[in-house]
Amino acid sequence: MTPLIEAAHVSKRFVRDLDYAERIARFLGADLKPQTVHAVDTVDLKVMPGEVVGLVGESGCGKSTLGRMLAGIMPQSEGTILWNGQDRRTLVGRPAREARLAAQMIFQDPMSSLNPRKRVIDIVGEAPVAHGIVPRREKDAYVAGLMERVGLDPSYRERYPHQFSGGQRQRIGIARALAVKPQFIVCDESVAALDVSIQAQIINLFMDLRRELGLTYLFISHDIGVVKHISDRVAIMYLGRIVESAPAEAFFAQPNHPYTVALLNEVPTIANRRRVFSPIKGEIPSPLSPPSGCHFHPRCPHAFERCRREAPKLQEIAPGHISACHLNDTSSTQPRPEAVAAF
Amino acid sequence: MSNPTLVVENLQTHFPTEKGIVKAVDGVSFEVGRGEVLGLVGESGSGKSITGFSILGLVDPPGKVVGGRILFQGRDLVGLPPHEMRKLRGHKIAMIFQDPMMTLNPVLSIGTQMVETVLAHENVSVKEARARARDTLGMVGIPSPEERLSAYPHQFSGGMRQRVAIAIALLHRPDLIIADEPTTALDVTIQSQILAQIQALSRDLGMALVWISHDLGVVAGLAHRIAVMYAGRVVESGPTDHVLDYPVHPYTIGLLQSVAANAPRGAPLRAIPGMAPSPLNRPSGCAFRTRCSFATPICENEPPLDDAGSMAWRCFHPQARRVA
Amino acid sequence: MTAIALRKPSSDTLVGRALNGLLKSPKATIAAVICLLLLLTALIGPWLAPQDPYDLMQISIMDAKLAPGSESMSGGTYWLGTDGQGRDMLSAMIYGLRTSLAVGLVSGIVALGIGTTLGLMAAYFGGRVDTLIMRLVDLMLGFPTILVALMLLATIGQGVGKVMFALVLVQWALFARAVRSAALIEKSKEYVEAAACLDLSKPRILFGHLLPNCLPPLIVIGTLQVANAISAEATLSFLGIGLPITEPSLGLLIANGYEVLMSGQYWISVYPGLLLVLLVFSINIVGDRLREVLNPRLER
Amino acid sequence: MTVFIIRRLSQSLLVLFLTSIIVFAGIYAIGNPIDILIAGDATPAEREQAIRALGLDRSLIEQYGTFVWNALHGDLGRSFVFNQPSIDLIFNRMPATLELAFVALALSLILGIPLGLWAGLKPGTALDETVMTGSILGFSLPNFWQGMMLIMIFSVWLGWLPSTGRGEVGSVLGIHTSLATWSGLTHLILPAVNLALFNISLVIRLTRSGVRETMPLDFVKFARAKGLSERRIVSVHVLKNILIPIVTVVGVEFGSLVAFAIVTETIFAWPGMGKLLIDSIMRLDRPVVVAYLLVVVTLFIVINFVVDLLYSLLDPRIRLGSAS
Repeated sequence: MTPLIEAAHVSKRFVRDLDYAERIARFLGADLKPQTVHAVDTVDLKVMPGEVVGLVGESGCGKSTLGRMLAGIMPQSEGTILWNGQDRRTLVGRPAREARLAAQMIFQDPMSSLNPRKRVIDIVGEAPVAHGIVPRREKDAYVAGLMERVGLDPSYRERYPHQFSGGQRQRIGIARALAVKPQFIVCDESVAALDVSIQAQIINLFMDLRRELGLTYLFISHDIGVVKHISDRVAIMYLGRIVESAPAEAFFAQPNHPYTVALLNEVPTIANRRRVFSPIKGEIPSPLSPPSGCHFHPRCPHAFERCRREAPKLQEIAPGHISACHLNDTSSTQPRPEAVAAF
Repeated sequence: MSNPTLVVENLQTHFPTEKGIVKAVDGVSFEVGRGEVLGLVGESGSGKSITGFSILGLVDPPGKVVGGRILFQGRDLVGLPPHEMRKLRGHKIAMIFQDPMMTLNPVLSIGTQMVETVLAHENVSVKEARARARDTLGMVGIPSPEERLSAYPHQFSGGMRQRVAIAIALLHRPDLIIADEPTTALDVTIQSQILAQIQALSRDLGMALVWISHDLGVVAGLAHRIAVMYAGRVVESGPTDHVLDYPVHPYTIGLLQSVAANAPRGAPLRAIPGMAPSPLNRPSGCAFRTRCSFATPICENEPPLDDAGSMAWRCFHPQARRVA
Repeated sequence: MTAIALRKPSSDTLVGRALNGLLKSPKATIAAVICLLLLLTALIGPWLAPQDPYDLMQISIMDAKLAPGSESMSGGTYWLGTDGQGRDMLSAMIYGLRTSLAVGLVSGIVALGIGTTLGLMAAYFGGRVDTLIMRLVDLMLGFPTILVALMLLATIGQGVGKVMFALVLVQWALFARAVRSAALIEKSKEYVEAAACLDLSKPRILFGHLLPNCLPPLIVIGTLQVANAISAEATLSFLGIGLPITEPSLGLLIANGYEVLMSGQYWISVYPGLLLVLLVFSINIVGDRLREVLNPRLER
Repeated sequence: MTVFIIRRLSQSLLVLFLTSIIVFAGIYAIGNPIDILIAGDATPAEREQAIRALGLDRSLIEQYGTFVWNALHGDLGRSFVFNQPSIDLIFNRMPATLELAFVALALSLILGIPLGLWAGLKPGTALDETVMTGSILGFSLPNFWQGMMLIMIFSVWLGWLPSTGRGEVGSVLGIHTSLATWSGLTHLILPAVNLALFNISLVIRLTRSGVRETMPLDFVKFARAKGLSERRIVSVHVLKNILIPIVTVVGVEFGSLVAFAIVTETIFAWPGMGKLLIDSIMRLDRPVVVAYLLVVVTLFIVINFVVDLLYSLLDPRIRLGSAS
């Protein structure tokens, strides 16, 4: 089966060159180098039609950048993004535009993701009219229909974003994305800014829409509980790389990578009462100067010499379960991380 | 509890605005004892942070504590003259804020910000104050504390800044710490480090801790007792296990059912319908009744405070069901 | 929801928000009314003024330096006195107001147009274009406006058009900087990314989405700059390098009274000065209130 | 920090270079330079000789080179009117202008910062309203008219202070200044106040808006939670933060003061370089105008550079380099 969308060896680098003053300073002996951030470092990710892939990671791990590249907002520095098996950059004309519209995004901040100077009817209706998806005279009815679908009262369509609550604004953002009839939606921390009770409503909406419209999602979140609830497959990123990916059941039942294990252990859950926190040590390294070899080695309780030298490759450890850890190559002499009870 | 460190009784903090009086806190009661951690839980706008600021007398004008009592070691803090209040703040009662990037003054060194805190309450030499600052920095797990004293906040990561803020709170070994979502802005692994630190410190130093949070998971792991707030009131309180396993108030039940991690994978979540009422225009009686599936006409009246053993709630239709 | 219902519908649009805010402050309302009255006076000035002060047939040197309230040779009353040539001060002031307002408004609006275009271009294209435009802006703003205008006029000479040119030259950079920084902030917001994701055209994003969100600082700076331009023109004219003597603005009228101020004929300087202050003060009060209401973060 | 200095230094040099080109273009390229550089009553033979002597028959680039070379050696031409090097004229008049500008700057800081703090700490009160309306009036008053009114009131009507000229100049610590004598002081008051009024208003507004933006920040609340006195919070935490923008703007405004001294000096017949400039423009004494422009531009560049250094010293985020 062809993936709906696939990232093949995709990287994103942000390079900040030295300006003239810094070059003079370096000439005079200052220790300055051009800064390169490997926000996303040679990532492979396939999303099958109808699948929900959860992408988990801490801040600065590159999960949002990867999502933006898949949504087509940001060009990749290297690698290919395949839409239905075809390199998206080779598409021209009508198919290119259709592919662009078919991938949409729902953002994190329900306030800044809506233009404050536009009414709901224009926020939702502008793009479908501009692209000829609906004739201008049907815009009103079309927007009303979308608003109903996402659970908003259509009589509010003349209102401005500031007149809605956070949850309602997120619904407007969803209606805006649905208006161009997408097949694939990137949700970038789309429920992170909402209260728990509102979060539940929006998650339910996502799942309803998936069932009714056959949508495919990339669900980016730092909230493992939400990801576990909604995803068919989970991928976990650390400093620009995917370190583990597996079907959700296997991912939570038998996490393999020490980082995954640490993360799952440390997420506070309601089931874990009065527990003793046993955090992994160290700070999240700056993506400006990631550690050598396996990026996780300075914080890893099982790190050994090879981890410092060599970056582990992703390899399949069970059907559909891939992980990038040198421990998988060694025999049982190395201690295995313990699976967790909470998830 | 025989001699609680802090007793809050029917606290009311109101904000007069052009559009009417915002009753941000409208009848909050709870107590915390020595060495105890109370989790004060609620969604945004429930009044949990304002409660915290009310205890320290730090409510921004035009907000004002208009009713109730705040008994700290038996002494009522409501109506205490400002200079008396100032003597307690940072000395006997300390606070930790939510956003570690914003709580430290960017143009003053860490040392300055710590030393001034020591000198504000104790008549010691600058040298002594600096030594105390250094030791406290070490206590919260900051490496090479002596050098770090001359550093500025921008040279620290978010997690480290929060440790510095905690160290400042601990400088005088306070009897009570109010922590207002201090780990919300942090990543999971860093949050876990801070939680571990706080847990050890509160156990070792025996202070009372009020931990304000929207995250039930964090509170579950840390708190001895939980108080759940909705629309300016504590609607339910009790020991952590009781509140999380056998919640009584329909709001608590709804909140726990909304947490995705609690529900079976892929099943629709049993979300609370609607949204929290505007603080300007809360329903009469029980503020939750417009979203509550158990509501009856009686809920238009003020629900009384009921209790059974260590549990207390404000509801005409208390439920008894296992959620988790 | 109820909080929402309380809002007046007019506060949704920028103009509605500005008007609502103005009307809430009695001080700003009075100032705005004064501005409108002065504008009206300037518009219908020739019909309002007792005499045409520049028609030599209507003035007489015999009436020179008459105190306020004096009677003219022809029987009328000079309510505000006459100047050294025997012109009715009131009429001269009405004509002066016309010139001052025209210079201020025209130069302000032209500067706004040029500055906005360049600022948006800088923010939108980035890179070299941005660097070039912003270096120019820095250069312009690095020098006090009065000095730049003074030097320019000392080189190219006097005239209404030249003064306007000088004022546009010293003002456009302010607008360019404000628009650019507002546009850069807006550009980083998610709604712009959303518009790009929806494959909307670049001009549509730039003018339909970005520009409307950059308007508040422009309105505020625009208002304050009109006041500034009027003041600057008066200063230049006072120094004798602004407007020619044939088209006197309020500044030139004040200058005419400078020599005789010490000898007691205060009215020739004081009244046009008061009118100038009233005009500039009122515009500034309105501008200040607009800043508070529209709340763009500006210095001063 | 090094990078910062290099960047500012190179920018300054660029501005100086651009200005020299503009000035050069202004006198050499537009119009006939002979009219500018040679007195009008010269005979044709004298003109020929002067053209060769001045190198006006050579290429523009060569001429620019000569211009810069001479300028660097302090040769900016001779004044037609005074028949002496124009640079000497400027330097003779400069102390009077700088004195005026410095006193005005001091006045605006001494009056502006406290008034701004006062208004900013009590927003919305009658006091705040008065100070703010006053400051709007302050920068609405046209400088020249305001000067005339000061003369009319304090010299003509009340007869308290002299209206024009500079009084006796005394010497303090080797600096010649009007501040050292009574007559000098009385002559200085009106012009200095006139020049300062606009800037007082500016500093008031800057300080007030700084205070208003800083007071609600978390670190101020945290400082209160530490138990610091309000006095220390305002005088250390808030003031040090708003001093950074104030220093920047005030530095730039010093340039403005020097420029606006042109107006004040004209009205009060203050013998500074601004009055010299206006006189020279009126008498078409162009070498003096050119010299004034280059000297003032150099002065501005030096001031801006010093301000940048000061700024970077005040702000640890620049001094130590940003962490993120």
